[in-house]
Amino acid sequence: MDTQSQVKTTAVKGTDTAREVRPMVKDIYKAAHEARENGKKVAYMMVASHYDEILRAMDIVPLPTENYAGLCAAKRDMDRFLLRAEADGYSQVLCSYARIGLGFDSLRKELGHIPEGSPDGGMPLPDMMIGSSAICDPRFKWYQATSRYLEAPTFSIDVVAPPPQADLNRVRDYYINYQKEQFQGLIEFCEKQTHTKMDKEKLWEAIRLGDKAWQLWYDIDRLRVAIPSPMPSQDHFSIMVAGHYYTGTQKAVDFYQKLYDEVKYKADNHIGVIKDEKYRILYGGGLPPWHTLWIFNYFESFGAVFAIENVYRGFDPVQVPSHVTDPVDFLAWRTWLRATAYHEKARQNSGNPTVEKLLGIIKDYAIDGVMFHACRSCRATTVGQTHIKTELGKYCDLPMMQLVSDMVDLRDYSEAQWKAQIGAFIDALEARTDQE
Amino acid sequence: MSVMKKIEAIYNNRGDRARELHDAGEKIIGYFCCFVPEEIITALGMIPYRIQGSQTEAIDEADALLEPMACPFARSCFNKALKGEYKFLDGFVAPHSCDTIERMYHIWRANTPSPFNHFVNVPHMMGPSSDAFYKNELLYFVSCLEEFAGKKLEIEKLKDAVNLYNHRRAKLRELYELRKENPPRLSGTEITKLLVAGMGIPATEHIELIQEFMDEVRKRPIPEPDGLPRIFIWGNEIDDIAFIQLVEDCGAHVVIDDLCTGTRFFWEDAPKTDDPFDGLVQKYLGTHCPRSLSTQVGEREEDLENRFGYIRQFTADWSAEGAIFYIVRYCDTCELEGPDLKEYLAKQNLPVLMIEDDYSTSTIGQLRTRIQAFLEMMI
Amino acid sequence: MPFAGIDIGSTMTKVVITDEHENILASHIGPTGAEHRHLALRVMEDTIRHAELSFDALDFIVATGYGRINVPFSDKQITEITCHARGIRSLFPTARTIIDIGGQDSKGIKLDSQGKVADFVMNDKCAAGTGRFLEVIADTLGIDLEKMGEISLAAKGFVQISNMCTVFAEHEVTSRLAEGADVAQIAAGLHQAIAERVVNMTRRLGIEKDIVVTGGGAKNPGLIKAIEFQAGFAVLIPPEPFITGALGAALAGKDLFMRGIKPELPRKKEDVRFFS
Amino acid sequence: MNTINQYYAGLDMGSVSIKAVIISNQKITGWALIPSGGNYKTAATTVMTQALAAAKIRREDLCGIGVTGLGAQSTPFDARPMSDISCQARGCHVFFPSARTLIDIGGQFTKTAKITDKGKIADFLMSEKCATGSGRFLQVISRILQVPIEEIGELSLTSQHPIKFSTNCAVFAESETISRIAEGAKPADILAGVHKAMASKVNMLLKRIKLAPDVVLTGGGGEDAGLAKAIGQIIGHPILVPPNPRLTAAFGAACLTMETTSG
Repeated sequence: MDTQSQVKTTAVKGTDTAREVRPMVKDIYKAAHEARENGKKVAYMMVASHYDEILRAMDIVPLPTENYAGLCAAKRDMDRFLLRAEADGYSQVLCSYARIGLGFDSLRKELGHIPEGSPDGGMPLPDMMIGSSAICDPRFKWYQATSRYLEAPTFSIDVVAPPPQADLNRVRDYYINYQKEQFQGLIEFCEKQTHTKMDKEKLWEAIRLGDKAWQLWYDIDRLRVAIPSPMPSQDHFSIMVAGHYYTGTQKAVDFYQKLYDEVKYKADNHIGVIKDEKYRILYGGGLPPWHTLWIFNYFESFGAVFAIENVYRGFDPVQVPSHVTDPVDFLAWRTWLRATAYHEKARQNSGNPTVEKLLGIIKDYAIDGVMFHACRSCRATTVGQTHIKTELGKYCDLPMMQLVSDMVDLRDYSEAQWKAQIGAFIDALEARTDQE
Repeated sequence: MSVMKKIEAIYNNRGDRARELHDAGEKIIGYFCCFVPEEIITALGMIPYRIQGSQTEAIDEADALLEPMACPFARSCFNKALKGEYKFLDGFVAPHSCDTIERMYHIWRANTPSPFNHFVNVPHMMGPSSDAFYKNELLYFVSCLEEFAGKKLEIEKLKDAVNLYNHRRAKLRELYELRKENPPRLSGTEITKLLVAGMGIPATEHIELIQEFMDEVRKRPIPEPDGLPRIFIWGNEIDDIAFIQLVEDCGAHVVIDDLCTGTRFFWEDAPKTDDPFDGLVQKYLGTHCPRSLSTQVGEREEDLENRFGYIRQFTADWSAEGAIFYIVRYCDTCELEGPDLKEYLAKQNLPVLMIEDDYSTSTIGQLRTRIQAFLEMMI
Repeated sequence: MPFAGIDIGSTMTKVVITDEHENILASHIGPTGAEHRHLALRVMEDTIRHAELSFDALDFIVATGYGRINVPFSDKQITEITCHARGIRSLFPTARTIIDIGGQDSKGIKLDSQGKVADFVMNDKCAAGTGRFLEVIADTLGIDLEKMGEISLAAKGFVQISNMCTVFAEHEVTSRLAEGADVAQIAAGLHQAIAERVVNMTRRLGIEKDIVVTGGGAKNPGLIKAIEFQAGFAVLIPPEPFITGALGAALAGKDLFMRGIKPELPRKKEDVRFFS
Repeated sequence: MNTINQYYAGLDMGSVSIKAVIISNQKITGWALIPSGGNYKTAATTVMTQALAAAKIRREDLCGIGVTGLGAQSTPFDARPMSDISCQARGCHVFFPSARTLIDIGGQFTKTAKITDKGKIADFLMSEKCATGSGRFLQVISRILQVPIEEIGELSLTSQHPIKFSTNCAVFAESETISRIAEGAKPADILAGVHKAMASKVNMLLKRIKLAPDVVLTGGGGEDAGLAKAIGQIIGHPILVPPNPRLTAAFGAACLTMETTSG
């Protein structure tokens, strides 16, 4: 396969605003390098841990190690890092984001400098590492292992969510309280590292910007119910950078405002991603195949467009009660509300919050078929896909397909197998529309 | 019949005793891992049952519902459930040990629900706020279980239960003392049978077995020195003798372990506290599992000592000469912990063999060569 | 004083007889395929005949390899890892790293300054990076295994093979062929893929010079070239890579004998039993 | 529709073998099957020539050619590649209009599909990245047992006590097989065990797409009576096998082409 020609990631009719993301990604690492020079503190961190605003408020420059792994994959420069981690004794089934991070830090330690030609100049040494138990296990364990390669104060916070069947009124207080104490602990850690007290006003400001950006992002996705689809998933997988890696900044707000205007214009004027949109696909879950994002264009060659995704914009805007006046309380409440948003619905219907969310999407976005991406090295986003697919099938009759590879490890990807399945998936969609 | 025969009978027919009790009207509460206090279940007059998989049965049914990149131990347990082998469970309790167990709880519950189903959230972080949270989770668990049991939990009964399980822990530690002998009069294989057998029967019955076995061992003659290496085993779930037996067949004594199915679940007592729940929190959150993150202490050296000091104690006190890691594949936290522990033990000049396995006896053949070579290397 | 080593692999049985000065008196290779299992004893007897010796004239017999477990006529069984190390030590005293590519698995072995095994790794219960992998692919490419190395050497550059799972590599190769890729370049790509896997596995031990490549894979010049490319320096190859395990077994037996360990005679001249 | 004496060709460029089928009026008038070998293009031309010869017609007599299979994109003929699962479904539908579930056990993968009463795909699932569910597994075992692949089906049927594999992975099963032989297990029992293992894998795919009778087995696996029996037993439905199950996709491709071109 001629990889070079296929590492294109944007669709023919992607949004123009999405093209501004690439420089934003570059800036993440540039900012970190500059910070090191100007004596600002840099932190290895895990996005979507609900603590992003705290770092912004404390002027700590976030260095998202997972994103770097995805970047390496998109640039098809992941093998040297993966292999290095494996040579250091890490299993080939361990989270490939972690393997890339560990491999990168290992190589940098051995060389005494950033490995030549690392994508976007590589990651500078962090002043601290901040993990979290949000989403998966490696996200709090990874940095502990990283201490093999670099000495930096390390801290992780718990992010807890109750099961859907829990009596929310019974458990709410202690869940929120624990969450608050976890954030509080992080703040104390950061204060120790930066030798400055956290300014609650700055935190409020960061939260305001963060929520504003996420509200806009939500509004943009709502625009995507339009037929034909005004914005493809390829764009989603780049524009999420603003929401996750620029959380709590004006830059993210401005970006989404601009994107909103463009998507709105396209929706109003029926400008679709592809000329004749035949099928609208829901990206049902799983991390994207960063190594092969062009595969979405392959779907489009059959008139199938990915209308919406169930990944990255992990939660809808929530309404924190007005009696909450402390920003840390606010974060704790927001975390709780985000985690339990679909619990009530689930209890009344399928018992599964994700299924409820997907059913809503399928209805609102006139979805014709669902695709899941199983990643061999990602337990958190993969285990349960089959279950959700099965449960979903009980409430709606749509062709669904689970493609298997990995978010970055190309060794788990088989183009031939994917194309065979995509072909059949398209035929299944066609067969379904014929019957109607 | 000899005590080993008794133990083997239970080991070979796991679940039979629980099934019997269930049919006799007792309530059997199945649970996973080392984070669900058996004391609570017992105090409410029910019988805890530690859910196990099967390394000899191929996983088939579960593949239709659970991705193959999930921990094979979890898949194997679920596979048994789907085949109706856990019908005797009146309750199903899963702690938030790790991603896979958490995901599986929901899938299990949706496909083979028990009359009672509950999920206990367990903090990954350690600290005062975590203790408070876990205590609240336990109290919530109690209230749900009370509802199911149709009775209130009596603090005195809970204290009795704590004593009961501390008694069993003491007995097991006493038994482990015997493993310090060189050569030991009891094999790791025997211990594994005894421990696994104990997971499916009431604690009182297990304690009798332990005592009987210990008495029998004490009567055994002191064997001649054989110069075989003494091995420490680290890993997660080993609820089948196949692996330990293989190590011993290759010419070694397995003398001490840090396994979910070994010291990890019984080594520490639940301290006696005015509020017994405080003791339970200390004991269960104190469990040494890679899924629990200890707060960083100082520079790496110091931090490793803080994380693994207890293992150095084990290997020193039981004079282990080599360590074998048995990691059930897809256990992310173990995969991340392994290299750190290997580095730590290497500094104690303890050779390490790291094995990543699929929780299936069929792969034993190939493991034999590695283990034998490892032992040859140590001579 | 004659010593024998018998290496019963998944496809071949190799026997070597040496004297106490580590000279090879005789060596012989025979098949081990499922139905040839009973031939192990015959291969042994043939070799003994070549050396003009009798069974009980042998001072020590060590069995190694996949089928070493029940060899009635052997005095001891030692793993192929230890035996390869012993064999290589006698052939290349300067060797510190061994890469063994066999039919059933591949291994990396680290030797200390005395030539004893310091650490080792084995491939992960999967055909990737083993001789079997090459067999399967050679089959797919429609060229015979022996020629594969030569053919790949002729290639200018190589086709990237991303799947190491035998089945999927096979699939990938098929589609590369379908795209009209050059067979030689695919073969070269495969050798690179295997070399990368095996060398990287061996890196877990920390690769030190000299490196020796042994086992069936060492007979494949294309693979050797790839391994040298991946490792970054030249490797040594035994004159007869197939028999290093058996040689090491014979010498390990010699070592034991010299330490005063005597075999129990007479030996049971029965067929080899596997895994029972 | 008037298709009298209208000839169509279907070409299935699989990973292991290439098949060409010539049809007239949905009847096979000639076919050929050769190994894919090194070069798809030449193999395709060869197999087509052979099929045409078998049908006693010339290339010009063809009203259309349909191409499918892994190598379809490198077809030397002017034809838009079609999904092989769809072609399989089409082929099955023509042989067995009552077919609702399709199992295709090929050299590389096993594919299962739900098919509509019109012979179109409703849902489908492909085997994992694991050789156990594929014909490859059979090849591996037949090599170890040194029993020709075409004979294993019959042999397996003679088994009284199929051995139980404790793994679902072909690579592990391979070494396990070797040790079972050593333990004196009968080849027939081993094969029956392999068939059971494969059948349970296939069953899992079928469970996920919720199979409905009738069930049709195609691909190389269809020629293995032992496998068909094992699958039938585990799913509790009789297994239909079309004549020359390895040709079904090529046949389906020809039929689909006929329908599209002749409207």
